Amino acid sequence: MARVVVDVMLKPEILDPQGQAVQRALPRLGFAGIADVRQGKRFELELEGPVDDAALAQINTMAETFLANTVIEDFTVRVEEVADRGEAK
Amino acid sequence: MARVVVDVMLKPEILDPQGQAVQRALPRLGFAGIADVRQGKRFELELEGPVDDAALAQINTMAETFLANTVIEDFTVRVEEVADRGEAK
Amino acid sequence: MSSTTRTPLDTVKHASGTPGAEQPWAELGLSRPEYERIREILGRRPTGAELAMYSVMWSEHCSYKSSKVHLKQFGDKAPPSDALLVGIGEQAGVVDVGQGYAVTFKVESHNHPSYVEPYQGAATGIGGIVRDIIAMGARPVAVMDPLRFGAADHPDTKRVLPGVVAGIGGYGNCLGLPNIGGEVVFDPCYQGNPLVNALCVGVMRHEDIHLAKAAGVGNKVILYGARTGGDGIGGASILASETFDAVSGEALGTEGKGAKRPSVQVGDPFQEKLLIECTLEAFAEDLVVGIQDLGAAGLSCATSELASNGTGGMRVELDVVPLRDATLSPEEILMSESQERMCAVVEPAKAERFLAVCEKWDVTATVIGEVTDGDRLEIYWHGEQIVDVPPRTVAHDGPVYERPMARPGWLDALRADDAAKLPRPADPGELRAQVLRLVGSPNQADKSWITSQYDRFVLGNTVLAQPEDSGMIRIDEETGLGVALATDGNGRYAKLDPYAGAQLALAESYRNVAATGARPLAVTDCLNFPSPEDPAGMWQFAEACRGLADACRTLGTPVTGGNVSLYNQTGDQPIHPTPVVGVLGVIDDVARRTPMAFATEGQLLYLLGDTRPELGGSAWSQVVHEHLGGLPPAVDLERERLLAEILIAASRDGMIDAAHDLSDGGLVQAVVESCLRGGHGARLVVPEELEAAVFLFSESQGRAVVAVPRSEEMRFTDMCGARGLPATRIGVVDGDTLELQGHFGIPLTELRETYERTIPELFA
Amino acid sequence: MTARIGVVTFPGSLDDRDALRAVRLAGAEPVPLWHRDRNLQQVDAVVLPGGFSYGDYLRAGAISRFAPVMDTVIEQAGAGMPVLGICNGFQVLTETHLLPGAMLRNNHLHFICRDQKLRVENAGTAWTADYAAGQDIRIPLKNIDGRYTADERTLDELEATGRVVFRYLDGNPNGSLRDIAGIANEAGNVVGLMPHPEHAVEALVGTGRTDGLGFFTSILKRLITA
Ligand SMILES: Nc1ncnc2c1ncn2[C@@H]1O[C@H](COP(=O)(O)OP(=O)(O)O)[C@@H](O)[C@H]1O
Ligand SMILES: [Mg+2]
Repeated sequence: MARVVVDVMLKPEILDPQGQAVQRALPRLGFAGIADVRQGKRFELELEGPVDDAALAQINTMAETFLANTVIEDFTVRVEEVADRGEAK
Repeated sequence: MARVVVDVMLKPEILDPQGQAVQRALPRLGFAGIADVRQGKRFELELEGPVDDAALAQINTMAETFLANTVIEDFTVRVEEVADRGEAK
Repeated sequence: MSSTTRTPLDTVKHASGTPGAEQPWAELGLSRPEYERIREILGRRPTGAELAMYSVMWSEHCSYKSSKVHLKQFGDKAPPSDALLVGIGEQAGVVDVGQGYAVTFKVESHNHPSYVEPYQGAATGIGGIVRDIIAMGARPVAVMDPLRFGAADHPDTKRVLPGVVAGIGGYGNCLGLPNIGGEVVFDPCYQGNPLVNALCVGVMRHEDIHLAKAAGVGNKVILYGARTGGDGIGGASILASETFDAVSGEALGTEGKGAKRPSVQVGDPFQEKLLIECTLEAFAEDLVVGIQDLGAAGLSCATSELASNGTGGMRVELDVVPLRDATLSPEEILMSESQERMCAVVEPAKAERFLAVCEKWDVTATVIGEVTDGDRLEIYWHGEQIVDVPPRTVAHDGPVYERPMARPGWLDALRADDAAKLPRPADPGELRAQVLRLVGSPNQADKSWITSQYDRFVLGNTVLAQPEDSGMIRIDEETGLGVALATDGNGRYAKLDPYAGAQLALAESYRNVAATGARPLAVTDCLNFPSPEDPAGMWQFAEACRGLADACRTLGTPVTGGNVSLYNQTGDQPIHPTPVVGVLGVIDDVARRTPMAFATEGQLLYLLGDTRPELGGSAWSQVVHEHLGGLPPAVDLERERLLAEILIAASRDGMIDAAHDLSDGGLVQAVVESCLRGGHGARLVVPEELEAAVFLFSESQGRAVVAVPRSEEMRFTDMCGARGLPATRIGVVDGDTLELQGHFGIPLTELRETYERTIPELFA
Repeated sequence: MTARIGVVTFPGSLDDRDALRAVRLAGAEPVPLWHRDRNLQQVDAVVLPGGFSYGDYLRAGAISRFAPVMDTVIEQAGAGMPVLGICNGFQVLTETHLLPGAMLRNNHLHFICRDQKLRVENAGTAWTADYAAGQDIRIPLKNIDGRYTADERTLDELEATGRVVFRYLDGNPNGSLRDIAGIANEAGNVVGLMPHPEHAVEALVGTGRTDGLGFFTSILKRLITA
């Protein structure tokens, strides 16, 4: 099965208090050197069929009309190799 | 400036009510062929310094102890080319 | 769980033929004698699926094996009460509140999961208790959340508290249940073992009471709600029976050992909201014979309890259970604690309609079996029998232990360390400073940063909610009939004397309900204690049970149900014994309720009850002296009853405009809260025979402060005099300062600042 | 004959009963409507109630927007039928684009439940006629995604055309741009706001105020004199 990932992030001009809250907490936890944090959503879609142009076009429409609200959010659609997720090494 | 992305997803065995709600809605909206949807979080971290091994090791610790709760979530850390985000074409 | 037999299928037949096969009983939390008993019951070794069922159902959490012998007193000593429609032992007790209405309520703990994953742990705690209430056929109408955390300024409390609060709010708000009260207590003893208790109350008509039983041969067993997944497997047995430090260490550390890793579930409040509506609609159409929620031990519990409470046996086809993860083994399906699931027993003729109601609410529903005329619970997997047990042996006849108990050796020294010898404030300036320290201390400070994260208005029937003494819900719009609820518990008192501590928890909760004008009717309790395997912990538990049962008998308020949470300790660091007691009261017309606010200038303040120099375990001793020692305040249940009668009569007859019970922090805390709530100051005079510090800080029981309109003064004091309740005029509602004549004055603005600043500064 | 006011129940609607009660207390006939049903049963106006429809998953209001009943609501709203969106209902209205802008998570990231002071900036809408322009009212606020946002051009246009109907007073509770608590469409028949008027219609419950009753009496008068 193929996986398509849709990333949805708030537009740059929109205040992202979640990202800010994360960033503010970092120094307290001993992490330095992070200039900015933005938090968004990641959708992993498992397709039944192949990831062809038609499928991607459909997912693009889906992202634009449903997964993201383009008044406030931008999105990207990309195909991902499916590997076992684990902790990053 | 360099960007590191941390993706945090619920572990496969954990219920993902959000992803499930999205998936259930898709057929009603006329989107077919999506076998599964999982929804997670995407953190974009802008680093002040270079993305070297030390920085990545730090971000890995941060992801493990703070951005994700590894009791229920998995995460991946990766470096991303910073490009202007727009709608996928 | 991968260690239980996955391949090949361990059928009953296979088990009979392989009596010597090794089984992971120890890993599943069973002792050797327990395992031997299972073999004896079955006359062979259990199959993997049977072993899974027995192990979860015989865990401390599900079987109450250490606590049962003590809990028995709640039934044995129960006061005769006309109000009790369903007693202890069901999913939740049911109380008659008049006008044809019945109310069911219960408090439960979700302590351990909330430490591991605060948001989801607390959220699923709300989810679980709400399902208990729906399973009785009642519409849930409110929730409450008694909470205990470690030191307020400990870094880990900053992780746990905001997560727990967000989880309770996230789930309860999304479910549409008003949160009408609770507690927030900080003490270092809860550092590694926060207590997250959740209470739910529901309302139904008498005729709608439903019990969980599977009667009627041929009736269908229908599983509905969420799909079953691999979450929470073994949670019930492993989380609740092992010493927790090992487990939590794994959870928070970097390396999990896999098998015993605690599983935390993610809740889906939206699914639960649909479950509520769909279940109530099925009840309303009279489509169900019996119903059971799936909580700890999931399908193992639901099937064995339904069958055990019924008249016949049950046959279940486990392979038709809708799964989220197709690779789950039958053992895992039986143990899964996936949330938001229910099991109903439905007559065949009504099954189709039941499924249609589920479909209307987008709820997945599947017929998984039926009631048989045998007396066995039989479970099949693709046609092969994997379970064949007498259901009672799983659900009800688990092991019972009389664990050794011993009065702890340290107790005498602790009690000898009397709080009476703590230095009292030397001058008015120090007294004033101590008042401010008390009011601004985390335990006494304003909790609205927390409670404003909870919806208290939804459903449109909230008459009183935090910060009032009890939460009050209108249940009939026409007549104004309502119920009031409060929960209380003071671990410091219980540490000094667990027998008295449990009684004091009841007394305070009872008093809080009466303070709002409602008549206390019944009790639910959540007994949060350390390890029962430590004789000292077991002694504390036994004493608390005895105390609570005795006090319930005296006050005429039966225990209708509750929950026990043991093993709340990290290594050899136990929590204070913490019995949390919820009291339910009824009020004939909510328009008669008594609020706590001093809202009218010139009204007279009366202190009801006797004040003695009782400072053992007090908030003052904690805040000013970091001291815990001596004896807790004396219990006087007859006085509590009299005080309640006066408060209820005064409310009914309109003699008082405000009442606030006195508890931790004493008189001054109560007066400050009522002043701030009403936006008016007060002028107080220290009664002649009392020392100022004792007047302000004593925690003598059986007391309340009331605001009496001048026109009612005679009538009110006459009533108190005639009934023999001491009523001392201590001052008047006045101005914008709290003034203690001859001692100090504190402007309301300064009090408010001090009272409201603490919690946001710590957690916002 | 009184007016019939419908209240839509989506899966996860919570304050639907309260909205029906408020309609009844105002003297109109409350009509429950079901999300799967395109038929509005000849109601004269529709309330989209508060709650967490579809759990607020994805975004508040994002999934409900596609409910069959919304097809008819959108169509009728275009034809002038009064529609009031309260809290989650407001979120549905922005997601359907019947009202401009979008709702975001509160800037402090917490759910907040409190008694909120508002100014009624426009008493000319179908739902605010019983108030005076500039009147201050207090009604409960309770949400986690209540931060109204729109681009500057839209905000300016809303201001210029009097479509900012309610503004927060005594402190902005969530970071809403320009303190906006509620807005209307151009015609003034579609109104959305985050605070809950239906929880301020009885002195005995909630915050003990009845400042919200005016929403329901306004619409009733409009409908029976129309
Ligand atoms: N976690 C909580 N959730 C809801 N309400 C709470 C919570 N904690 C405290 N409250 C409310 O705040 C008020 C004050 O609490 P508390 O001081 O414990 O009351 P009391 O001393 O009268 O028992 C009460 O109305 C109580 O219900
Ligand atoms: Mg109280």
